[in-house]
Amino acid sequence: MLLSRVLEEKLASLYRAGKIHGGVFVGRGQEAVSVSLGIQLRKGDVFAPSIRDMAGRLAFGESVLDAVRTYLGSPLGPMRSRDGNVHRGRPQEGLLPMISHLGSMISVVNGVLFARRMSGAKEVVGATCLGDGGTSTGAFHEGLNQAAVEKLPLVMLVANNFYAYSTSNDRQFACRSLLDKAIGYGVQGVEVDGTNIIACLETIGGAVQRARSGGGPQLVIANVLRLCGHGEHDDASYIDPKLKNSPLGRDCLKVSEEMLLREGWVNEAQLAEWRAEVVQQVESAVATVQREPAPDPYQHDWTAVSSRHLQELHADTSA
Amino acid sequence: MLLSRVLEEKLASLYRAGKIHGGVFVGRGQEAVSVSLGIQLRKGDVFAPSIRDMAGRLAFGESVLDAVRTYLGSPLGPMRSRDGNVHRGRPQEGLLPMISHLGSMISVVNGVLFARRMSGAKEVVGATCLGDGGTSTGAFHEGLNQAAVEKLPLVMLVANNFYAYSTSNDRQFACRSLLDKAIGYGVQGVEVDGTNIIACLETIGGAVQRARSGGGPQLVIANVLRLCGHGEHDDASYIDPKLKNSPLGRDCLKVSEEMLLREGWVNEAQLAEWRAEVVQQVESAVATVQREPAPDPYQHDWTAVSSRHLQELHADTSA
Amino acid sequence: MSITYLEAIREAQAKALRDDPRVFIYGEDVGKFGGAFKATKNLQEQFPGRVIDAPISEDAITGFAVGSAIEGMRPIIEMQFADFSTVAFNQIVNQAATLYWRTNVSCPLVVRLPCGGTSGSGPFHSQSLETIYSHYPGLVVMTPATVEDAYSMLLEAVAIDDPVVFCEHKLLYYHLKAEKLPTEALPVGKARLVREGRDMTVVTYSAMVHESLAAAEELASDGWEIEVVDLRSVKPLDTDTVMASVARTGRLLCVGEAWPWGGVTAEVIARVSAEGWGLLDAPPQRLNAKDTPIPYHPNLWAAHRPTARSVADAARRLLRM
Amino acid sequence: MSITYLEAIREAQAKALRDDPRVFIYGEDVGKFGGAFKATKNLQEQFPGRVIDAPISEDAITGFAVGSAIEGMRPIIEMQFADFSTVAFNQIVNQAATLYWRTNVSCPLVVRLPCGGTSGSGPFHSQSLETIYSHYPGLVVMTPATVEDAYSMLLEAVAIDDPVVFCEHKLLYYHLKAEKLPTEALPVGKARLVREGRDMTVVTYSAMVHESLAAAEELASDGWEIEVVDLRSVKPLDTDTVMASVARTGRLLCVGEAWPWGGVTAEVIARVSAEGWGLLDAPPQRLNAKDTPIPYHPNLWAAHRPTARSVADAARRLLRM
Ligand SMILES: Cc1ncc(C[n+]2csc(CCOP(=O)(O)OP(=O)(O)O)c2C)c(N)n1
Ligand SMILES: Cc1ncc(C[n+]2csc(CCOP(=O)(O)OP(=O)(O)O)c2C)c(N)n1
Ligand SMILES: [Mg+2]
Ligand SMILES: [Mg+2]
Repeated sequence: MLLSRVLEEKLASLYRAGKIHGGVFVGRGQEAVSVSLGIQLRKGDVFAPSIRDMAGRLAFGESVLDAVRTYLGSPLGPMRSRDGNVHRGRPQEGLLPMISHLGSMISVVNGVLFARRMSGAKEVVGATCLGDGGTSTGAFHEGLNQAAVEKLPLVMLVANNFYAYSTSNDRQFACRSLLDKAIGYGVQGVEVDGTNIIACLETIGGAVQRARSGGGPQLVIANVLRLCGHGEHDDASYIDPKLKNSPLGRDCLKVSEEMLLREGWVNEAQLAEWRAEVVQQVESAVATVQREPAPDPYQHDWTAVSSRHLQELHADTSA
Repeated sequence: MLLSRVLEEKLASLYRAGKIHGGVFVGRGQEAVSVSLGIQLRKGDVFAPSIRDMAGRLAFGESVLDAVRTYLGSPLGPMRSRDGNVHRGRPQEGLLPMISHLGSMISVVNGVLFARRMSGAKEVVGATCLGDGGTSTGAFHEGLNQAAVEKLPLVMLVANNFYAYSTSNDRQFACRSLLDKAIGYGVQGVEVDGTNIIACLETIGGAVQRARSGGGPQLVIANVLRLCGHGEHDDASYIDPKLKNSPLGRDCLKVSEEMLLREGWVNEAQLAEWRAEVVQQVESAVATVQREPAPDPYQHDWTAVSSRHLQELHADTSA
Repeated sequence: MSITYLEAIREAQAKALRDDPRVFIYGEDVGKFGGAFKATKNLQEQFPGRVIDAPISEDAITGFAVGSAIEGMRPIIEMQFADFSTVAFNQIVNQAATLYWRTNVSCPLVVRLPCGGTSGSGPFHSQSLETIYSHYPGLVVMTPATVEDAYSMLLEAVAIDDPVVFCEHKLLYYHLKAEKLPTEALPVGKARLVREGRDMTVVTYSAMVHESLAAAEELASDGWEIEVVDLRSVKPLDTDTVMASVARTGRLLCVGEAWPWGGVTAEVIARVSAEGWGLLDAPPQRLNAKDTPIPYHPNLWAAHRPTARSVADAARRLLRM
Repeated sequence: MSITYLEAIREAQAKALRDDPRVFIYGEDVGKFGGAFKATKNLQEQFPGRVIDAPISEDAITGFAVGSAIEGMRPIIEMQFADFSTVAFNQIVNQAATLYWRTNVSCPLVVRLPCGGTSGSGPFHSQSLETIYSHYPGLVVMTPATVEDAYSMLLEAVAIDDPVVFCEHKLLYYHLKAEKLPTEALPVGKARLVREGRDMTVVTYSAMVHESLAAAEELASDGWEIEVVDLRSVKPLDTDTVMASVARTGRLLCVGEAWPWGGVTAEVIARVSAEGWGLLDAPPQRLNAKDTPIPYHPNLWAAHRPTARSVADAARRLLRM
């Protein structure tokens, strides 16, 4: 959580300094939810994070370097300068790189899980995340229904932060709670306070565990606010102050730190030390990547198909 | 119902005689469901029927001639030989001609209802039908959710006949009953035995009434079997005999006739007379249409846009 | 006072809303927020109940527009990025585009697509999709390159009775400026000669008009006179204006930002070759983006799409043929 | 014994399932029922657990195939009709087609599209969609015209590491027959000269190969020798074979069943005009379907698409140029 927060703060500041092209999307405030999923997944599982899942990614094993390289467009990153920001992953390590179209990763996770089942793999879990807004897509519906029909070990985590970009839930759906959707797919559903790390670990962990042990698809609704704009270009002025001041508006990181202190598991000094370490780690990754070369378009391999002999050579007759 | 059955039997026999190009899709067995909807809609309402809604169409006011002309490709029909069979309608009379892609009429009905609301029309209802299989489409999800968010007077009737083409419900969804989907959209849901005309009239009528009086979208699940193939080319051998022999396998038309007789509302002679009249009506429509000219491709107006000056003249350089 | 391409789009929508009670706007975040690019800023306030936030349901957004159009409304729907119209594809090409032909009832709606590449936007926020929409019968596809056209063509898009796919170029949103909004305009379906010349014709549209003009300027310093035609709408495509220009210059280069296979440049060359064969003094040439997804890194992106530099290079090669 | 185009498709799938444990089939009604056209008849029985009925969810069907392909499987998915692939469009063009380029992980899947017009099928069961898929980078688009190609190309589609859009023509399913299945085949990416001639080249693909051959036969009785090239795959498009033929004949007619704006015929003409300018003795011409949805009535349908008659007419006009 802390690493995620610090890394994203750094990325946001790079963005403000004009060092990042395109958008920066962070998960500030949603780290407890995200990390609770990522940490319960293990090698051999598959994870298709959303744009707010830095914490979950890191917990699942994505390196800080992968994140920074992708944001800064380094050719050494997993996306080799071709795709950026949140659109990164390593499919062969179970981390699927999202396409932007909301909801469309669910069925891909299903396909991975199906293949694993075919190959005899056991106790594999596939997890993917969306926001409240993402539940309105046709792809969400088709994907979750497909998982239910195939009885796949899918954990569908919805971070309900009450807004999709600027659009509030009342313009997005009309059910009382997103949890009400579970029964319509015939999957198990649970809801959790996303500001409470203990609750998140328990509830999301339970869902992962049930999926792993054959319980079929799990829908988890985590209620939380994003304590940031949709992207770093957005000041999120549309968020209702009442919500901000409600318990859901708490910063899960602060809540966690306070809890650690209160329970006496750490003291202030230790916390400060952790933070310093993490800052150091992030700064050094950024410094490394900033020294890396930019991609060279003239040396770049412009092929869109892997069957080289089927590459269209006549595609651009004049270039 | 009777008219629908007789008309469809005639169309099926024309198909078998090679007189109809393309497919014939009938609603045999589902007439009670369909008619119960059509009959409760009135002028000014909007209706987007499915492929099994001959009965509902006729009850809503579609003429036998429109149906026969479309099937036989008459240029005098509402689709002017351009589209066929179940893809017919008169949008300006509130009967929307379906495109084939399942689920995609729902949002269109929503748009009509929205426009009516904008123009101040009151107590308008929009109704549309799908089968069990249609509920798996992304379009179903987006459409029903949209209606719920906009609180539109939509009646979404799902004729659950346990099969989508050859695919049985267990390969289509995993909820216990399709009714369970209602809560996830925040709409009211009801279920009915589709072989029972009285129950259908009551339940579907209730839904139409609630939509009309401001109750928002209504989901109706009518359980019934189709007593025919997916289309007339299909012998439906995949339908489980147990289902066929269950109460759901009853023929709603027979059930209705038996009830009429039992209650003493009609006698056998009257029934026979009705049927004779209906046969006469259908035969005469078919005879009329068969004498109508075929479309002349050389005289045909091949323009796809209504702004004539924007028609692409160079489209086909050699034709 | 000056006005940007984006402001022109907003002004056109304001005017349409003001002048025609049948117009309404529907799309994600278009309401109070004013849209991801602020193309509908303040419009909800000015036109209460007529600028409506939609759920993230592009398919249903489009179907909704079709339904309301059937009833005589004039919906403008916004896709947050053109790339997301791929999930509305069926409703656009099969529902909206076929309605008139099937039923004789017209379908007056406008789908606004923020198109084209900008630095750092990557494979899913940069696409130019005019080809796939133009291929289907029943749609009008507009690709304005100037502030004035963004304004007047959007008004015309709302006015005409057919579904219009309105391809706005995001790169032009903020940078392109005009002194004032136009009061008259070329009709849709007419291309515009934006620069006269006698040595070669460059046929192009949207943001590539500006790259082509810059290339023409560069070549002018070498003494070449390059004529530039802005197609304005790619369907219908104004073959006459193109042909008249080629008749003057004898050389044709087509430039587009979309992918190379099929598309506007192939269509223009096919028409000119078939119908204007005798006019050409050299083989017609074209320049498109590369046949890969659109890359994220600015260096790669700049090499992926045609630029003034690569247009000038292609033009020089053609002048030598 | 003789075998139809449809049976060849079934046999190819059976062989793929037999030879490669990574292959599975997923689609609506493909299981026990054997598919709407019976292209998977008996396969579920023969390969239990590997021929799987899907819910009516084309988007999710395609995403599922991508996920399994990432894991090294070789899924074949069937769209019940090509027309319904418009609701899977996003997953095909943005998910499957970009995967290799973005991640260096290949995406070996086959999307089977029953394409093309048949009498009485109307606007939504007749479409030929090779254009929209070829326009996007990252896909291989195959359009077999013969029983032998249907078989060997489908096997190759399964074997190659990229997503393949496999356009089967429904009109050929039952009528087209061969004596036996081929044991060797031209590689994908190579066009085939199906008829030699010296007066004109007709470049075509899929069902239009047969209309073009019939036209060539008709013209032969007038003494004209028409060469016919079957493209086999439209992406990649074998420009070399086309150019070599045009070099022999000096005249080019392109024939396609798809809509006219910007498809295969435009692409072929654009390439030949740009690169083979000196080879042509007359302007290259093309013939496509009309620019409207595909009509239901057989009379209209027969006039909407090119036929042997209209190909012959176009060829005669071109021979006079
Ligand atoms: C199909 C589709 N439509 C539109 C978008 C543009 N878009 C990106 S994120 C977003 C809002 C998502 O809201 P939500 O799902 O609630 O997630 P949150 O940002 O709140 O975490 C939108 C509209 C998209 N990515 N995909
Ligand atoms: C998006 C889409 N995919 C596939 C089809 C082909 N198709 C037409 S009807 C049908 C089965 C529909 O089943 P159901 O919805 O249960 O209705 P029923 O036929 O049982 O009345 C299918 C798969 C289609 N029309 N649309
Ligand atoms: Mg949200
Ligand atoms: Mg059914």
